[in-house]
Amino acid sequence: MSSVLDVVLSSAFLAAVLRIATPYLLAAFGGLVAERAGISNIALEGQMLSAACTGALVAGYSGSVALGAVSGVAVATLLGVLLAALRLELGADAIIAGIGLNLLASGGTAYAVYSLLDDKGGTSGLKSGSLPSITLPGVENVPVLGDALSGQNLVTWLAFLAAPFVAWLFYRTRFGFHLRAVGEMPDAAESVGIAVRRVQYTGLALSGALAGLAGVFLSMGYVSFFVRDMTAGRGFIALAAVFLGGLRPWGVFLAALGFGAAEALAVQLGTLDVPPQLVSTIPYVMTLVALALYAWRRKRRGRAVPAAASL
Amino acid sequence: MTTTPMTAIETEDRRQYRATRRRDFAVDLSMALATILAALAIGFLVMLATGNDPVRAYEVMLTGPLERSFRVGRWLEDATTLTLLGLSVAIPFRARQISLGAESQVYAGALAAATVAIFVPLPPVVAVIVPMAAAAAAGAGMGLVPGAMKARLGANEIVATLMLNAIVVRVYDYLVNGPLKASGSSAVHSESIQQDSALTPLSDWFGVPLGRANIGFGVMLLTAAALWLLINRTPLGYRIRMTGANPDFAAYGGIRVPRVIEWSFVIGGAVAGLAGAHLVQGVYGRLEPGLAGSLAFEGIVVALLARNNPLVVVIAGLFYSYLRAGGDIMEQQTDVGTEIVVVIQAVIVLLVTAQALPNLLKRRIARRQVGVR
Amino acid sequence: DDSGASSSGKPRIKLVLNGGLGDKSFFDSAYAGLKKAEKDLGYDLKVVELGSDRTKWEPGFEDAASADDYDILAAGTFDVTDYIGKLAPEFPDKKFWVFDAPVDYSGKNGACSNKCENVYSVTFKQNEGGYLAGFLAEKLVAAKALKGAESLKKVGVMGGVKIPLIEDFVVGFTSGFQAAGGKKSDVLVQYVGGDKPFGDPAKGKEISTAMYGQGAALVWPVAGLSGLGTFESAVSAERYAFGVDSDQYQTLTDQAQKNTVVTSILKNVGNALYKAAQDDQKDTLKYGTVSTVGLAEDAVGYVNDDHFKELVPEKIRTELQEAADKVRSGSVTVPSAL
Amino acid sequence: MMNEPWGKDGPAVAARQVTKTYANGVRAVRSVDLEVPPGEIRAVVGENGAGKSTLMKMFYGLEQPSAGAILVGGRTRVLRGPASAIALGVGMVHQNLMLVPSFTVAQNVVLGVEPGRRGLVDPKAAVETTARLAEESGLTVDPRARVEEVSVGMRQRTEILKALHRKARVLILDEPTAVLTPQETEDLFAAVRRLRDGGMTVLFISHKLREVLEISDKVSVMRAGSLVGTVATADATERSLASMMVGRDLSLDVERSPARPTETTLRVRSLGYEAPTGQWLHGLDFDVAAGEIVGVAGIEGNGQSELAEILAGLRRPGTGTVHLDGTDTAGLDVAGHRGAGIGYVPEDRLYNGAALDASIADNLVVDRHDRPPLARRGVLYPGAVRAHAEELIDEYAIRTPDPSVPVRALSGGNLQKVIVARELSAGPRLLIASQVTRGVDIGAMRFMYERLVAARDAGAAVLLISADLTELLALSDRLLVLKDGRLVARFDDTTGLTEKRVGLYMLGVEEHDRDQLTAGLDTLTAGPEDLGETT
Ligand SMILES: Nc1ncnc2c1ncn2[C@@H]1O[C@H](COP(=O)(O)OP(=O)(O)OP(=O)(O)O)[C@@H](O)[C@H]1O
Ligand SMILES: Nc1ncnc2c1ncn2[C@@H]1O[C@H](COP(=O)(O)OP(=O)(O)OP(=O)(O)O)[C@@H](O)[C@H]1O
Ligand SMILES: [Mg+2]
Ligand SMILES: [Mg+2]
Repeated sequence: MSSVLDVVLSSAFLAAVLRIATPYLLAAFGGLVAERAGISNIALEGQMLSAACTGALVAGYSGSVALGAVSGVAVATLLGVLLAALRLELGADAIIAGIGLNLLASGGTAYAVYSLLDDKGGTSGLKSGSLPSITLPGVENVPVLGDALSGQNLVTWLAFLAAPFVAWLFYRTRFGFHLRAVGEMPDAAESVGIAVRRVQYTGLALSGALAGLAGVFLSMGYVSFFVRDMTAGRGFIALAAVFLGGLRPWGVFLAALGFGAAEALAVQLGTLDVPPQLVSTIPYVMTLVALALYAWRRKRRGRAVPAAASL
Repeated sequence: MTTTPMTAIETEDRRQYRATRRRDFAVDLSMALATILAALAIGFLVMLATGNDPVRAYEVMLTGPLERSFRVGRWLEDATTLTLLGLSVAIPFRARQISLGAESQVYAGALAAATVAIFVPLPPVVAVIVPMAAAAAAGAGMGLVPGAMKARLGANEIVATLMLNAIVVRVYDYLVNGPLKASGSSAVHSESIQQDSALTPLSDWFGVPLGRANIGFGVMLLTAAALWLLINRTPLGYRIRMTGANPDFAAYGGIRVPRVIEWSFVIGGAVAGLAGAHLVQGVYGRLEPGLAGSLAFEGIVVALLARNNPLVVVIAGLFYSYLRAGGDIMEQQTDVGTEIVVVIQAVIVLLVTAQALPNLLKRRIARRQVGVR
Repeated sequence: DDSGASSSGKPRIKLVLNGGLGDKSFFDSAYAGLKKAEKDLGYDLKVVELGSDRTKWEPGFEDAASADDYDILAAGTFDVTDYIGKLAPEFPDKKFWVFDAPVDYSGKNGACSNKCENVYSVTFKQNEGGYLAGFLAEKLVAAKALKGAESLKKVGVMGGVKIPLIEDFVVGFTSGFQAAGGKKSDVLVQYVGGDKPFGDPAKGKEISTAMYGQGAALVWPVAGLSGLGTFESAVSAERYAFGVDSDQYQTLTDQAQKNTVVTSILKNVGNALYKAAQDDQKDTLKYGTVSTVGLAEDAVGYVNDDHFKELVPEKIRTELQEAADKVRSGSVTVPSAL
Repeated sequence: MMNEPWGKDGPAVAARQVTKTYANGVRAVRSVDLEVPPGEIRAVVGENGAGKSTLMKMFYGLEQPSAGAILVGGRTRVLRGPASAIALGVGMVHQNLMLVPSFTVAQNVVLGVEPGRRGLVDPKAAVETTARLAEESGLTVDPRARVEEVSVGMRQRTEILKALHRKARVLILDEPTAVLTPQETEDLFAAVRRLRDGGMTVLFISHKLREVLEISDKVSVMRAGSLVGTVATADATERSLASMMVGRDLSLDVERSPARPTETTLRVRSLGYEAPTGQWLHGLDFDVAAGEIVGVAGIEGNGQSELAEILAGLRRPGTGTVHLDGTDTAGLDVAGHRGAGIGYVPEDRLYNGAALDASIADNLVVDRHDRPPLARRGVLYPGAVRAHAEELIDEYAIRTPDPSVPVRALSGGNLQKVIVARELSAGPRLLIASQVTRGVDIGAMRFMYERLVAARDAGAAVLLISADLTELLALSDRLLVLKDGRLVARFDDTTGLTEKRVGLYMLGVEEHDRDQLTAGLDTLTAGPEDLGETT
């Protein structure tokens, strides 16, 4: 047991937590922005995937990592706008449209990679490079934390900046006010002349961009190539973090970070002689327990709202 | 004044209201078809753009599933599972509970059905029913967890169900690879179920090969009808509907909302459990890893497509399964690759709930009538 | 219509995959072998990908088998043996090749009612490849031959999922490692698992990183595309890796990553299928039987290229060669998980 | 923004041959011609569902006319949404409040026109602006409180402040006074007059004809979607307006025979309650007998809602006991309370009074859906539900084409009738009626008064809670006054009682002593059989 403790307190473990949490954080913030704008973004997974694919392909062909990253984020942004358009212009159900976009991204990326590279697996045959890692000067000298922080990818830093950014956006800016009003009471927002649709489009675009950044991290930071369906369900974990975090920026931050930590722990415990499938349930069991405990505590503190109203 | 006699205007209103309702229904129906056609047209363009022969591809996709009897069987078998899973989420959806838990429930159901059907010797007929009941019970139990967490603690059901899916799928995987794995087999699956527990294949009844389709199809139809009756013809159904419409109103009216929420999860879970039983007793005859494929997720599409109306879920399930089957046949018989098949299915899913067209048409009709008078 | 009878009169092979191409593993390898057969031997090749959704497999095979657009249907993995066992008797005029798993020729459970006399199965002794990998790994760490990792004693194996086929690699590895004098506890074994066990390179990288962190001098990924993450983490950890299934020194594009690859343990499904194609043309392919191929048949082996020679001292290379010969000759039997 | 060109002269707002048909076929407004010159306060009156709100929504761009033209500032305008109306200087206070619940009062007031620079919001400036505005207009609010936690009255005041804040040239007030106290209404009227004198045009909708006569310059009357006429306020009386509205003469007086109370139905002793948010209750003692209407007066937010919800079983009391016909209601859930014979007309019909997207028929059976004749042996009979609805629609004159119409499509007054119909038809032993006539037209109001009195005479105990003192004085046989969660006054005879006098108690200027408050109550603590439990 003490070895587990050693592992958990090591800087390598902390570094792993930061890495693993990066896509969760970004995608979860994407989900949060969309949810607060009143349109559930189930398409996080597809947006990540498209961004990952576009990023690797563009970087590979153009030789510019930056261009690749920007194109990846741009494609995911467009998918966010597309989701908003399907919902707002065509009146499609947001959840179904999101599922449809995920399917589209899965098929579309596979097709793009196959027709460009004649490889059904991914872009590993194309040299596309990674976004730079950043070491703040002097940060290595901080004990434990220093080693964990130094050399983290640019996107990881961005992911951690996303929390204060989204909090600032929501609670300090005019746009954030309008976004929250639109998501909570579209009629009220409309009645004061807020361009509800425009706010929702913008929110979904931002949501897509954040998810896109998460995707770009997967194919241009975590590893340096794209693999078919490489998001592997991360978009849905991010979605869970959105709700687990109570739809609040710092709550979502903690939830996504918690997922990162739990998964890092599962990875570290993976070599123990326990069936691997059972070890890999750790993050989810922990989440479920945390969810129950949190809800129980909140209930005990006596909320006025009945349970059913918290939908 | 107590009762005012009905004025001319009121009579007119009433007539017009009824006419509008009739018209809206007709418009809804024809527009549903029109949206599907529009989606197919976009798929057509996708195929043209990717250098495929769309006419041939569509011919194969749309007629393929009916061409051979075993393909019909494959369609019905797939639709059975898919519809049951669609129904299983439609019920909590009616109570406005966003349950994504069909996956955990179907695997729990499959495990329970298989455990009974493999290990417990039972007389004929009972051997079919008991595993199904066990599956329904296991699914219901798996539904009760997020249901109770939501109802009693207010814990978000989306998170709870997503987490439970992840856990159950992994535990299932462990069991199929470990304790329940058929001994002496290198392939990963359980022992086969006892002969008596198998759901009778439809082939036996119709005398033509119908693949793995079995009387589970009938069970599915009965389940849908029963759920429709439950929702529309029972007090519990009323409570579910009102809880979904406005939980505060329901609570004010004396409905114990937490109970209703739990029931909606439990009933949904039981139905998903039945889907698991269908997979084990009708389709595979044993446990296999990942046996539900992506059906649990696609059940959500089917439920939403049908606006959570149990009878419509059957139609939506048959429709969606037909697309799945047609897409696979298209990939086998034409040069259209799997990726493009997925893209076309995606386009159909994206557009199939678009309501803009029907609404536009309705508005146009309404406006024309104003103009006439 | 799906007759499409070969106008050229060439024998038609239909490769039906319960998964998809691009796995950088046995499906790709099978495809490559059959592609070669198409080119060199005059076959027609068609590929059907059924995807990873298991609900579609059995109907997919049924459809594939009942169409009249092939002469030989090739399919692989344990998951398909039951399907082929049922379909082969229904289509006695067609031939079936099953790779990586045998159909049940005994005809139990209703399958193979014609004793599967039109089915040729070929299986691989991946445990022998694992044995060599484990043997080499222990020799390398024992001799402190790996630059920058001299102080380390441990090695890692990263599997995709814990299924018998993958465990066969692992069991072989562990026995090879012990045969060379290593301790079993120095072999770290971990599985990727999750939603995409063979397609999540990010998770693969994370697990490899953890293994290097726990003191592994080298990691051998047996996890398809997830394994690609291993080479990336090997670069940042400045450690080593083995490739699997195909020569990964060749397929990787990044020089730094190439440099981490000591060798690749080959399991040559493609070669075996190519050979089957050759034999079939000569009418010498033994239908109704399973042929099990391993080191002796050159269906399993390791890459012995310049890079390998550069990294591995002469002495160890010789010892590895000797170990391989012993397995070949049968004087050493490698335990199996199958 | 507000500098869009206005015509030099001509009406400030006008409708020309405007018709509106909703998507479901309901024709709410029929060929209406209406002109309001600048600087006029124009009242619009009409029965529930006459189309007043619909017409106003078209002026504000929330609905688009199906035919005809809307004029603002003398010119024909195409208003695609509120934004275009706001740009033209139109402001509106909506009948159904349009506030963001999780925002504070101040945030709601400034929403859309937030103070601050470069895209940021200055929260302090928002609070200051709101506080200043509240002071100027006499509409007191707590700028920092979250809207979901404040009383309906404060929400209404917030909504008005929101419109005032925008400095509109045309201000539409759709029933702004329904939940205001008389004093607040006074203050609002003063503010409105000031604005009118500054050149603003005001469109004012109310069912309280007395207010209409007090504030407006002219009155337009609508009936069944059409405009039936416009009269100068000086020439109008309540009676004349009422008969224009309904198309025939209508008596406005409530005839109420003296009450004949019998035995005690509701017995409340030492009731205390600690509300998580909102008003606490302290040691309430009172009785309500069968056959009497007991009014509860008080300024909104002094514990009326809490009291009503405790009695209805929606909240659990902290201390004390509640007995209904001698049975302790502690431990009963809502269904138990209903089963014991308690009916409740909730104050906020949109929050929990109805399920807006459910049909009228379904809304009418929530408390009886599992009983014969609607359900038998676990089977619900939709035919019976429909027949039940048709009966009540008929009896309560609910204006709707069909029982399957979702209640969302009903006008406010008709929605209120659905709720009252449901609660009264249950034949309650105790009816708690909270703001029963809020937003209800005078015909319906009279009708509900009659119903309440009839229920009383049939032996029900009625606890009437209202912000409308006129209503309370007109209906109550006895009157209680709540202030800060305490009973401060009890009038056992309401004849001759004036609004002014009651107002003194509501404001806390005067207070009855404890003896008067508890005179004649049998046991002052809990009932003897419950003593053990409460200590
Ligand atoms: N969104 C809607 N969809 C369909 N019908 C509606 C809608 N809103 C209102 N109606 C109908 O239009 C008619 C007029 O409603 P409106 O709200 O304008 O009445 P009102 O005069 O404001 O009544 P009240 O005094 O009760 O507020 C009513 O019959 C109502 O049922
Ligand atoms: N008012 C209520 N609110 C919530 N749940 C309830 C309510 N009444 C009963 N239930 C529960 O719902 C479930 C199904 O109810 P029940 O078996 O009573 O249905 P039923 O017999 O078909 O209906 P009823 O007896 O009301 O006609 C039971 O667990 C029951 O306890
Ligand atoms: Mg109105
Ligand atoms: Mg009952």
